[in-house]
Amino acid sequence: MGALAQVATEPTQAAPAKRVTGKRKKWRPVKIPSRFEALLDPGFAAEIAADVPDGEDLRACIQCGTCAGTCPMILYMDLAPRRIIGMIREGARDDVVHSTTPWVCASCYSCTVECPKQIPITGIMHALRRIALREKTYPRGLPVPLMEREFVNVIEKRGRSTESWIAMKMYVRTEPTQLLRHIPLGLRLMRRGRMGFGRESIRDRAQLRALLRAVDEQPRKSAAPTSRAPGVPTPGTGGAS
Amino acid sequence: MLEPEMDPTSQPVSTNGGPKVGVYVCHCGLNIAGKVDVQAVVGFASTLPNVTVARDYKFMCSDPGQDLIEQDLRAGLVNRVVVASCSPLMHEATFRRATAKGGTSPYHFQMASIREHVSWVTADGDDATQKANALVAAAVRRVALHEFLEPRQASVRPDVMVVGAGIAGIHAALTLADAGKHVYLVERETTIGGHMAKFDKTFPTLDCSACILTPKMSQVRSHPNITLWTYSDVVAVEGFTGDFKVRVRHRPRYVREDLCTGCLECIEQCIHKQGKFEDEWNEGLGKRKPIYIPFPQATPAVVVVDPETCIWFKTGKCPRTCIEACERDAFDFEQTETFDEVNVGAIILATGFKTFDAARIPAYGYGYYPNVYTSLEVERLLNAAGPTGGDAILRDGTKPKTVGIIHCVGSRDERNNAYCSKVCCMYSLKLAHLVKERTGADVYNFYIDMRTPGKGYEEFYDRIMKEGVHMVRGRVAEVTDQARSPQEEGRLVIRAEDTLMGSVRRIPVDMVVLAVGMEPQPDAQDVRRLFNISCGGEGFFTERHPKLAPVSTFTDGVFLAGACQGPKDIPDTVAQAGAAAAEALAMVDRGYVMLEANTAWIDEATCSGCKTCVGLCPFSAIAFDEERKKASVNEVVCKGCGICVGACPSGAAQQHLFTDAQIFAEIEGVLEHV
Amino acid sequence: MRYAYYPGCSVSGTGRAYEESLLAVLEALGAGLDELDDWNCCGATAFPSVDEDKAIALSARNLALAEGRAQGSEPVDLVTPCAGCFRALLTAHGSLEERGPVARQIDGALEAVGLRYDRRVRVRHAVDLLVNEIGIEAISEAVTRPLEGLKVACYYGCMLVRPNATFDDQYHPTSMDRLMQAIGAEPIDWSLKTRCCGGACYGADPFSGTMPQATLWLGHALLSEAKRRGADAVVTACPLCQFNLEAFQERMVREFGHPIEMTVGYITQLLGLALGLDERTLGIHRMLRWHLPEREPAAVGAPAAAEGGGHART
Amino acid sequence: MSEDASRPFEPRIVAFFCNWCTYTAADLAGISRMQYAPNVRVIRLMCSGRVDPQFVLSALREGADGVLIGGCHPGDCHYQEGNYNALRRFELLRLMLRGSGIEDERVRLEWISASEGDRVQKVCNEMTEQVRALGPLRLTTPRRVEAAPTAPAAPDERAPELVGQVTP
Repeated sequence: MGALAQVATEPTQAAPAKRVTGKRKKWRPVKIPSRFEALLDPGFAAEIAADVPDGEDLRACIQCGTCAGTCPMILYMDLAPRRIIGMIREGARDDVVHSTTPWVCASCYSCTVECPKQIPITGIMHALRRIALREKTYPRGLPVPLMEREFVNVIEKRGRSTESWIAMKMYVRTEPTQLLRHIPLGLRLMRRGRMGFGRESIRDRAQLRALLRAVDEQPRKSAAPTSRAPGVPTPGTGGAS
Repeated sequence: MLEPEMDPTSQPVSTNGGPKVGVYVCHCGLNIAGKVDVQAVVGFASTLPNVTVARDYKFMCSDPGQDLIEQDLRAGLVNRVVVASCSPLMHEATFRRATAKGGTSPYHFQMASIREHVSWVTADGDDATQKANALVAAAVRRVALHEFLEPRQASVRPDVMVVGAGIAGIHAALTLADAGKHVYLVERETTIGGHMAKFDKTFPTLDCSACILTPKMSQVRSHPNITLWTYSDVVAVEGFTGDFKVRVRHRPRYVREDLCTGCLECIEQCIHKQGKFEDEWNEGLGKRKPIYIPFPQATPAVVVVDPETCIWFKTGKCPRTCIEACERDAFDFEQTETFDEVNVGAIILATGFKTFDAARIPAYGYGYYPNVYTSLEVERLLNAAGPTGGDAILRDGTKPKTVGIIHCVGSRDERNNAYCSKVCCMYSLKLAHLVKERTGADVYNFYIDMRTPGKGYEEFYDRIMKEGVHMVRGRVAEVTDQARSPQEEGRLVIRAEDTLMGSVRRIPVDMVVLAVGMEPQPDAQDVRRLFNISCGGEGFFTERHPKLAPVSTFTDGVFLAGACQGPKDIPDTVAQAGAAAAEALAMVDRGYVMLEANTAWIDEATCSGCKTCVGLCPFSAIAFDEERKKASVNEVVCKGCGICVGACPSGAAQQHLFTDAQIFAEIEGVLEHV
Repeated sequence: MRYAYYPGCSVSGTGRAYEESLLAVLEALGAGLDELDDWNCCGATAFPSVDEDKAIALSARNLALAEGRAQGSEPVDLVTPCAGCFRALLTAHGSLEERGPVARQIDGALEAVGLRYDRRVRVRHAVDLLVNEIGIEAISEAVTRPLEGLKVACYYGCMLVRPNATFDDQYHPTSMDRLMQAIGAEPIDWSLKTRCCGGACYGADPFSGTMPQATLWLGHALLSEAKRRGADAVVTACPLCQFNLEAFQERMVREFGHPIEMTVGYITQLLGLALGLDERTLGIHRMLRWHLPEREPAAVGAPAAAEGGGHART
Repeated sequence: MSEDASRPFEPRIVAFFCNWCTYTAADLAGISRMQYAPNVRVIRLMCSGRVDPQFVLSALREGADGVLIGGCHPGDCHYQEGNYNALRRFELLRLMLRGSGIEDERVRLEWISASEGDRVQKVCNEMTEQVRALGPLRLTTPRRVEAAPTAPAAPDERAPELVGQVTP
């Protein structure tokens, strides 16, 4: 929870009672990194644009901030969606792929439908998650990436998800102590027949596995953009550590 | 003007000798030459049949370029001209004139559009050169078949009609009237003045809108050269440039305009003691009686009865105290619609705009939260002649302590209007100033980008910022009454990212002002059809050329002024209205216009008398001689569409400049050399 | 009328009561659902974050299975009660219908396993089915015990109308409100109808273990606003929203104060009550909390019920 | 005129655009620098109502693989109803072409207003692709491929042998 605790100390809304402390415990410097052009990846925008339907529209962003204003999760993001779009456009690849923002995104699509330039922001967040998983730049403090992996593994193997199993596995792997907190709720649900430990599965697992394999084997939808700055060394990454 | 005129001193170069075609390929700087291999096109052209001269030049439309054509014609090297350059809609007239100056018919000319149709739209240079060749070949084949035609002239009616009497129409009408032309000024509303009459102050000088507008309004009323028709609209337009026949409908006011003196005694005496009905002029913020005048300086100062709400019209039972109150017997409850038909030489459209309907953005809660206003409503609240006498107060009568002004409502938004409405930044600053001045409220402006290009505009922005108005850079995501803290309780909360601060803010306010953008009038499409002009994708009327012909339209004799052509502020509108008046004046003052030569004719020898063409002609230009069983075209009425020609089963109907032979030649040309 | 039915994983688990009440209500209204044989998970929002193409393939398999029920050239209606599954199926159908490179890829993959999808499925949400197929009028005629005086906050959540709204207004949906009015309840007017509850964010994890504070904060905002507006209950059309809003109320209160005790039910449960169905059939015993204000059938329900009953005799 | 086997087939499309809407739209496409397939050759007419079915037949006979007719949207005709005439004639023409085994995709009527430059681009690209997919047009009557005589003959001499006269 390290990353979260850090971002959550900067609430700008009328924050929940517990969070309004009014004083900062320790002075800390505000970091505003300067960026050399050599550290930017000019091909990043094209890379994202190619990976998201209508992703090309991100170039039309006018930085109005509607996405951030409408975002229910903004409080917990290290970079506002607006900044993510701006940074993608200018090629601040390293910061963006390390950001917590795509992982905090609730996929509620508010930004996508409210964006006056109709940029598929949620789709871009998903694309960023894919990159971060591929390149292992996802924030280590958040369990979301692990959970998504776990979820996908279960679906690929069994065809259906069983909520209780995924949750359990998650807690065991990340915060075993949290599991204890949820035992009472689990019991209540079990008593009401809403939770069990039987694992769901489809019959024709072989077909599903073959289908997913076949997706990989089909000719790719488009060649991935090639231009990428050669191994950019980056001082100080944005977001989670 | 750009009409071709033949040099009267010279004799035609050749009318019956074999065709000698000159081909002139334009580089247009790099616009064409950057893509098309101009030398190759010239080389290709010189191999074509009938071509005697093939040249290229950097800018054919320049004087030296035109001189090339003239010299070759005069030297007898050529007697037909093909220019391969831009679109004929751009420079056809120019080159026809050059051809005529060379001593032949201006119509011994054909243009090949290798810029708009080739170099600008083709990715590959070789493809472009090929396509240019094909178009040149087609033009060469076609021009050989061009007949010797004389330009036609038509006389122009001296009067002008101006449609719409906002500031644009008023200014155009006064300009023309001052020049001695008679103007028919038609206004749909009961008063002239348009949107400008609703404003309190104008930016950036903050001079009072009424103070600068009403003198012009009364000038219109009293000008001997202006016939003012309010509460009227154009219902039909016939004819063409120089001679339009316009039918105007006058709606009944139930009060005779010639008798009413505007004493307003009748309103006082109306059986309704209080105003009861939504007052459209005040954007529904005030109430009016069934008999009313929109505002004290309304022009003409004539009352109007609204039959929808008047008890007499609804029930037939009313003592009609209004009639008794009138000393001049101006009432006429039997009035009906009347019509006028006038002939004018030119028409200026100044039909204005409407404001964006803020309810189309549900996130801002307009029409849902009572304290969310549009900017036009606030203009009325701030206006001394408005429903509150100039007090910026909320619907419950209290003064707002905090006001949020949201810019770009409906503008710069793909879901609504993608364009920038141009005026909202400035008027929002003006409203911020006025609201702050009148109420002492804290004012927040939420903007995406501030756009203040204009004389004195940036200085005004500067001044407003120094007055302490909060400028928050961020588009508002939502206006809500959901309270998350005690100070938000019972107020409206504006949620937006302050992109400069880098955080999302929730700002509780008492009043929200939506700076709505400008949109085409809802009936712009109907008006467009009526006057035979076109609209752009966003619905504003399209000018003939965005830079070089900003007040003309594709229909000769119809001009544009003001916001009907696109969002504009008052200074721009007035400037454009003046320009439109000048263009119209230039046309009617000369007294004649040149007409296209492309009329239809019927070859009597081949006409079989089937009458197919007669019924098809949209302009009833074809007469039929029952005795000789032959149709004939009245070339004065014919507008040159060629519908009859396309339909004639015997090939007897033909169209000048678009004969079957010419088009077959063009088809062969585009296909032959690919 | 019978429709193809895609339940989705959540409805088969924590959302069992949703399925039970949906089936009962439809049966009472003369419609029926046939569950797709061997359907698979829709991929939720987690799968596209890992592999978008495969996420589409998952839904494509379900769509292909549904299309197998087509008779003639008529399109097949595929009904799902889960808003998350609805969005996944709809998105997949949309990308396939564009017939771009992705569609070709998926078509190829389907073919490789002997499946085929000809884009002849219409993806419908259960609310869409109730409002636009069965109809508000038919429902109000079938009401026997109108929920007079019950104030409900209709909560649509994110994915019923986003990113694509197929059957209701994207910004200001009303179909659930109209359904509630039809059964005599009074929908409250609030601005958070489509604000995210935080529940669907984490790949259908009911425990919200991934970011508890964020999820609780969003849920708390919704419930406290519903309470502030005087709602007796929040109705949902999504198993994830329901669970998220219902199960963590104690923790929300511990975290943010402001006591909340809010009944959060499925829209089909309230419909069922108004249609006179038995509470057990509607799975109300499975809810963690259920406190509707006492209704006095004789005093409040009787006249209206008599009226409703009159209509119901067809 | 090359049907050289070594070169891939490039369709040739003749377009008849009305002066007021579609031709202006094509100009707008140019001004907006919208790139599209170079296969379309535009012939300007004052009105789509001027399009004589013989023009279409002649174009197909002279080597065009497709013909595109562009006019104002219904109700927007500069000459009030020329585009309706075009539509009526087009329907008849289409029946006739079907009778001769010419695919529908080869002859197309489109309403494109002066503001729809992007539509010109879209339609031209689309049609080029469709015709490319259909392949070259093969007529039973041999096409005229030789160069035309230097002074083109009168129109009545070239009445198409493919089909007879058409009346609206």
